Amino acid sequence: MELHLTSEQTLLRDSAAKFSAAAGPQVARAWRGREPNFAPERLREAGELGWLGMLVPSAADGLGLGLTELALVLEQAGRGLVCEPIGLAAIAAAALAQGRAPHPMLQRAMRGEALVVPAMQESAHGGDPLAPATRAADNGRTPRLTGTKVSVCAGGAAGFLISAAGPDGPALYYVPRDAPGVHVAAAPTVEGRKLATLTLEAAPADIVPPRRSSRSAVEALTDLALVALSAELLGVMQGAQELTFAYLRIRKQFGKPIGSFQALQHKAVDIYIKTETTRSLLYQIAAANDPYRIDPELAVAVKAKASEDALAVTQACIQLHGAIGFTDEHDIGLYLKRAMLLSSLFGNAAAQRRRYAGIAGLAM
Amino acid sequence: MELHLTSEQTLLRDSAAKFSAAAGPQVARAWRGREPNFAPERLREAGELGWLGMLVPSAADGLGLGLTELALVLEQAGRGLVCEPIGLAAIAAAALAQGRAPHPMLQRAMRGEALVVPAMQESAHGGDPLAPATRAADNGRTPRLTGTKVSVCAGGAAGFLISAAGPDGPALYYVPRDAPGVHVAAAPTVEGRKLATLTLEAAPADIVPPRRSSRSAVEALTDLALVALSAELLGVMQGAQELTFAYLRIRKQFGKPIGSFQALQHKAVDIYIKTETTRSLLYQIAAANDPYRIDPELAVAVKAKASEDALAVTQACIQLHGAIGFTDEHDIGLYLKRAMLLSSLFGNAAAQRRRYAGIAGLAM
Amino acid sequence: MFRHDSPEEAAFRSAARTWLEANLPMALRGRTNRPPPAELMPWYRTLSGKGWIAPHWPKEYGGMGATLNEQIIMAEELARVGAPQLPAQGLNHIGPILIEFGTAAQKAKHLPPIIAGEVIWAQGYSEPGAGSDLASLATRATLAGDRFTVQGQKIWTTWGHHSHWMFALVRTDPRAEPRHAGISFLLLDLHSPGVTIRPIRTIAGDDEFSEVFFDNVAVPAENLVGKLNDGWRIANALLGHERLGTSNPQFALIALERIKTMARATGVLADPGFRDRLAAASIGVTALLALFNHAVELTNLQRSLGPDASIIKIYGTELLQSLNDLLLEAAGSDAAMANPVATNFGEVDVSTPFLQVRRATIYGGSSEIQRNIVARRVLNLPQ
Amino acid sequence: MFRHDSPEEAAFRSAARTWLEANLPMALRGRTNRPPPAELMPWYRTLSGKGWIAPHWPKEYGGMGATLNEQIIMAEELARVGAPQLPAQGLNHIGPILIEFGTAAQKAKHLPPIIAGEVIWAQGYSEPGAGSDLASLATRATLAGDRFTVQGQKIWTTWGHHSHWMFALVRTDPRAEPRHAGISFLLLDLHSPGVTIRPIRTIAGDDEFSEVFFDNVAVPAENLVGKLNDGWRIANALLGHERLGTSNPQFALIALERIKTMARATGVLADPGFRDRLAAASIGVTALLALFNHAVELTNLQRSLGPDASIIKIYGTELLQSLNDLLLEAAGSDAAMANPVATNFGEVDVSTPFLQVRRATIYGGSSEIQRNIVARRVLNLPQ
Repeated sequence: MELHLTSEQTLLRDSAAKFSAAAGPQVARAWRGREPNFAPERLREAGELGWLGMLVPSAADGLGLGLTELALVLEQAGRGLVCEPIGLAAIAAAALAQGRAPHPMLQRAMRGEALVVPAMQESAHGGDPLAPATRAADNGRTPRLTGTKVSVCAGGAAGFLISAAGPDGPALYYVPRDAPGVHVAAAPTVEGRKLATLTLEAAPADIVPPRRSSRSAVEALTDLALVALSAELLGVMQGAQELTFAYLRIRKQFGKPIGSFQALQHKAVDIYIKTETTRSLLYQIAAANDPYRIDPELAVAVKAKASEDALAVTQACIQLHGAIGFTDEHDIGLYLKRAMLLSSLFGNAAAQRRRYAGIAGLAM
Repeated sequence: MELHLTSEQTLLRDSAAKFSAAAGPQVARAWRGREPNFAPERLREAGELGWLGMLVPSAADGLGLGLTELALVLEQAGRGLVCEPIGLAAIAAAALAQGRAPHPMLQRAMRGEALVVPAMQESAHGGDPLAPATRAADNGRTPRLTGTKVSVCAGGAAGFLISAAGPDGPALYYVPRDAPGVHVAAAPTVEGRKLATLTLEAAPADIVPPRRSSRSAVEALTDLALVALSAELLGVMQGAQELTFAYLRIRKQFGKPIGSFQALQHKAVDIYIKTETTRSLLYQIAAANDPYRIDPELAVAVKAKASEDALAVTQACIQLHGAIGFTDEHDIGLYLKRAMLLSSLFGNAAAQRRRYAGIAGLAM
Repeated sequence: MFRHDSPEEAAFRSAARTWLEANLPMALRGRTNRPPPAELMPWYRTLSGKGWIAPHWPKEYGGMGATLNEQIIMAEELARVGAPQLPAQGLNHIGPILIEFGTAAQKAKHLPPIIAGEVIWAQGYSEPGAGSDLASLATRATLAGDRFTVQGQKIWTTWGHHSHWMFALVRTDPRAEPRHAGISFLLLDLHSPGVTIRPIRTIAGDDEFSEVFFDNVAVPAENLVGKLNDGWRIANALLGHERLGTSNPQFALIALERIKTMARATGVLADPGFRDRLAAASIGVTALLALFNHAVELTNLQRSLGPDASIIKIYGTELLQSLNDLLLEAAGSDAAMANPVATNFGEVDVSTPFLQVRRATIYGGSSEIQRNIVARRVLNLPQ
Repeated sequence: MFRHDSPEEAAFRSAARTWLEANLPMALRGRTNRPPPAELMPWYRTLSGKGWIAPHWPKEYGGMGATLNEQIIMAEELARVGAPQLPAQGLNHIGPILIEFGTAAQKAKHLPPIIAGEVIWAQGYSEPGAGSDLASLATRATLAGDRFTVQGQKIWTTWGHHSHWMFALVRTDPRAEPRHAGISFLLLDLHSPGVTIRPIRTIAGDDEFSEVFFDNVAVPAENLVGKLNDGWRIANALLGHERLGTSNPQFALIALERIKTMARATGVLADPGFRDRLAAASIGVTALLALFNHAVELTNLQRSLGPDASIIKIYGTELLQSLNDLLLEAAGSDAAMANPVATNFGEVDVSTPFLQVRRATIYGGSSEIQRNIVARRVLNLPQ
């Protein structure tokens, strides 16, 4: 269903759609396996368009926009299989802008000149993101981090935002990639980019203080990441269904377009329902929440739903394409692979449901 | 798919189908809410046909048949919504025939003159049937049982087979309904019969020893009950799908039989697949297992599948009937209600899956 | 969760809550089946006396002229206190239709008794041979002079046997092509000679529905709404609202609470396997709330939802069924009990809502018909 | 689980197990993708040398003349040791077809090289415009004198680019009604002039399939199998066997073990919510084993499964997909890794089997086509 947008929001979406149209499956295919797997100048372009600083308060030279604007841009990024990590960069910039004085990296991160990405996850199933096992030792001057982070989108990153247990509990830290004690080991994904395991051995770090409205900097960034990933997953669903519905209209078998067969029509409707309910959930959450203080029950809920639905939708889209759908030459498989990656990051659907049961108090 | 049966088995099935055809939805409807909700003379007829003693070894005057024969009869009972508790009576007779000397009740139970039913369940979710909380105190002469059994099909029962923790661990006991200390409180089900809570306060009981081939009398009766309920659930699915496929062929909308619409055809096929896979599983288990020593992993598996599939199938059958399907006047609803009851007894699908994970060692 | 009351709305909510708590009889709260008229209509008239019976009607016709948000607040507060469902055909269907399409005389005659709770209305659309394929309906109305003669049969008439009047679709031109071009919208007094009504008992044990037979029933020509043969358009004009209504997330929220209570009582809430399914169900309800709120926003902006309303019905009703599957699971071997199950946390009715919700994906346009509509009219898939 | 070996069968199983353990190269075990011919065919010839390459062929043609039970034992033991899938079009399709329908000359020429592993066969049925609707195929074979001239294109040809010969359905009567009455069954040498083959890479990264183009390819008339225009019947004669083959429960058992290993490695096996889904999956595999065993029993009795074979394909392949969904879940954020994931319990390939199994519900007749078949031919629902 149509969204209710302001004219500024509509312009932003159109501009993101244009950026996204210049990407698309063919470009995503060309970037597969490269390191980094995106065009640095396109990331800078996103910076120039203001997207990387869109959540950053205007006092820190950002656009001070909200989650709706973030979701509009990231939905288009997912829809066009954009390779540039706009979402990760934008939420990292938002995190760097916390505290009284923004972190020195903020300006470069907002301009897309230096990519900063979150590195929060410690196990394949996410665990409890608010209780990191990575330790921050405070030897009086510079905190030093020791621990391991997994499934980090490290390609092209100049630095990381890392959750660690500090002297006053869990806190967020910035660590440059080239800091001593930082080791990055990357392996390829089906989707084209690599995921890295980050090993930190007494790596020197800067603490990133929370914004006043947040419960904590770790929680704020975690919930923001869940919403950002959900928005991109929504776009993946949207792109996959557009491709599929178009195919249903033109492909003929038994002398008729296959989209005229009732069983396929009903599958198409189920795809549409999954996409539209995810859309409503995402944008209603976006409209009702401060980017620095998202209701965690809702952040977890939308990541659970978007992760599950995006896998189901992209799988169903392949089925509706028939044999052409499982070839690498056709684009629809790229959407499934993107869904596989994004749905798995920061905890898959089942991991989110586990957290949800706790947050929503279902055991009581 | 067709079963591979001996000519004796085919005759037995035909005879059961005839018995069942004399029941059917109209008769089941007429018996709703009565106490007992079946015809005692029909139970005696089942006894005369040898069905109640079919599992009883020939040494104890039974037919000494196997699980395949039990399943054939109970499938027909489910298919025709037979009200007489043939399955419960037959497995109780099998239990009474254990040990060196059969229990004195066996002859009357086999003839259908006195109904004996299992009373094994202690909580709505079944719990661990092999570790009953009901206690059997042995005061030197007669064991006395204290505890509570739930969801007992007590209507018309002259006595109960009760699992209890005795001096040598869990054991099976026979308790007459009119024994001192036995209290039966019944409440109606949607299906027409009542389920009772059985309260035992130092009720005098006879121990029912296990058959030599069994691991224990409690386990043997539990696994037998799971297979018997599954067979009846299969019959419920079979009856519901027959009614529904016939309706799809004759009911017209938009000038065509509704069974010509592809979306409904595919739903019908999904119903058929659930029924047929349950059938294969049930009869393969029946062919490969001794009635007194069923592989518990398989007994639990088939009850899990039959319970889940029977609910799904009967619900889908109502949907395929459209508005007529949710009226009490139409028969299809009776199948759903029978499925609700049978799937819930001795642990529903989820409870069986919990047990299965333990038995199959999935946590290791 | 997604919407916050304005100060005025909060004040309205608070007033509604206080008044409902004080005035709704205890015996009417939390009923799974709709109470019979003798029990229900006094409460209808109490609401009416307060002026709250028709939040969505304009004030000039006895309504509250409430905003959509206020209407939702009212629905939420009624659900919160466990209020029973009122007969809705007058308030939600024929009322708004007459306000839009009725003559001054029709409005004057029929609207006040609806507000007052004096006349209960029934909807006469479905027929035995015209369910999903409504346009094939066969009940004939033949106009001669100043009256129609109606011959035929309606079925699945909600509360037909408790109703005084029916608004019906009838065939007035048997030769029209397409067939729906020969259908008119007629008001029928169910006390007229030739009308026979037979209640239909459902699998849930209630008698929400009836069959209504018309044997040469005389209907004054003035009871025609709109023009002759224009009934199809009139009946469909306000369908989007109906779909929004049947997917009100309040039903899902009530179902969710019922599951939790039952699961607590049987102890299965302690099982993480069950909790996983409960989490999925709860996330589904959250999505329905979002979908509904989204639809309300668009409706507030006067943008018609159009055929997208169908997806709310599909998602809402199928979710409600999966919630009731979970209720059955939570109840364990109490799943099939006919009466409410007594627990340490109060009585919980398991089988009634489970059986009732079978009909949700069938009436008001089955899930299959809704999917056909979405495939053709939203996704533009070929015929 | 459901079937117990006779003493003779147990002896055969034991011999097979010992020999396979001793002779199957380690590098070929547990591969998710089929190894290329240079790696695979030496193993094919080793099996052939042992006399075990064609358990189901009669001995006179170089097979084992094995019973169905022995064939299953062989399949189980091959799966147990992690043997790779062999090229099957020669052994399972054209071999049995020639044995049934071929001339003496065709048998003499074509069967020995299949047994010897010298000739790899491809199946030429699907075309770009004829997938689900196979009868609409357009590749033309025109007979003039003692040769056909073939013009057209085949697609989804398994291992086409590794194959030496193709058995194909070709149109020999363009005007025949119904259309499948104008189709013949032809053997084509893929080294003939005018043949072009292009491998197709799949989303799983393998190149199992190809496109094959025919540009005025000359084919001797003696390469016709059966009569002219009788190809449809020949191609369909042995389809039931193929469906039984593609639903061999061994694939599901391997998938189940892979899930358990991954779940143990990521620790999610400790979560009862996951275990509940694993239990459901494991029960599903047990049901597939039962269904398969049931089908084998009926086949042993020489009763044709007929269209019921379709439900084995539907159930088997959809179960395999749900198993791989669970594998993805078990892998958590390692789900999208392109290469096998190193764990404390060995390497586990997650994405390859997940992506490979997409095709299982599409090729060999999609799930939708199978459902159409069951609806019409088993359930007798109207057209």
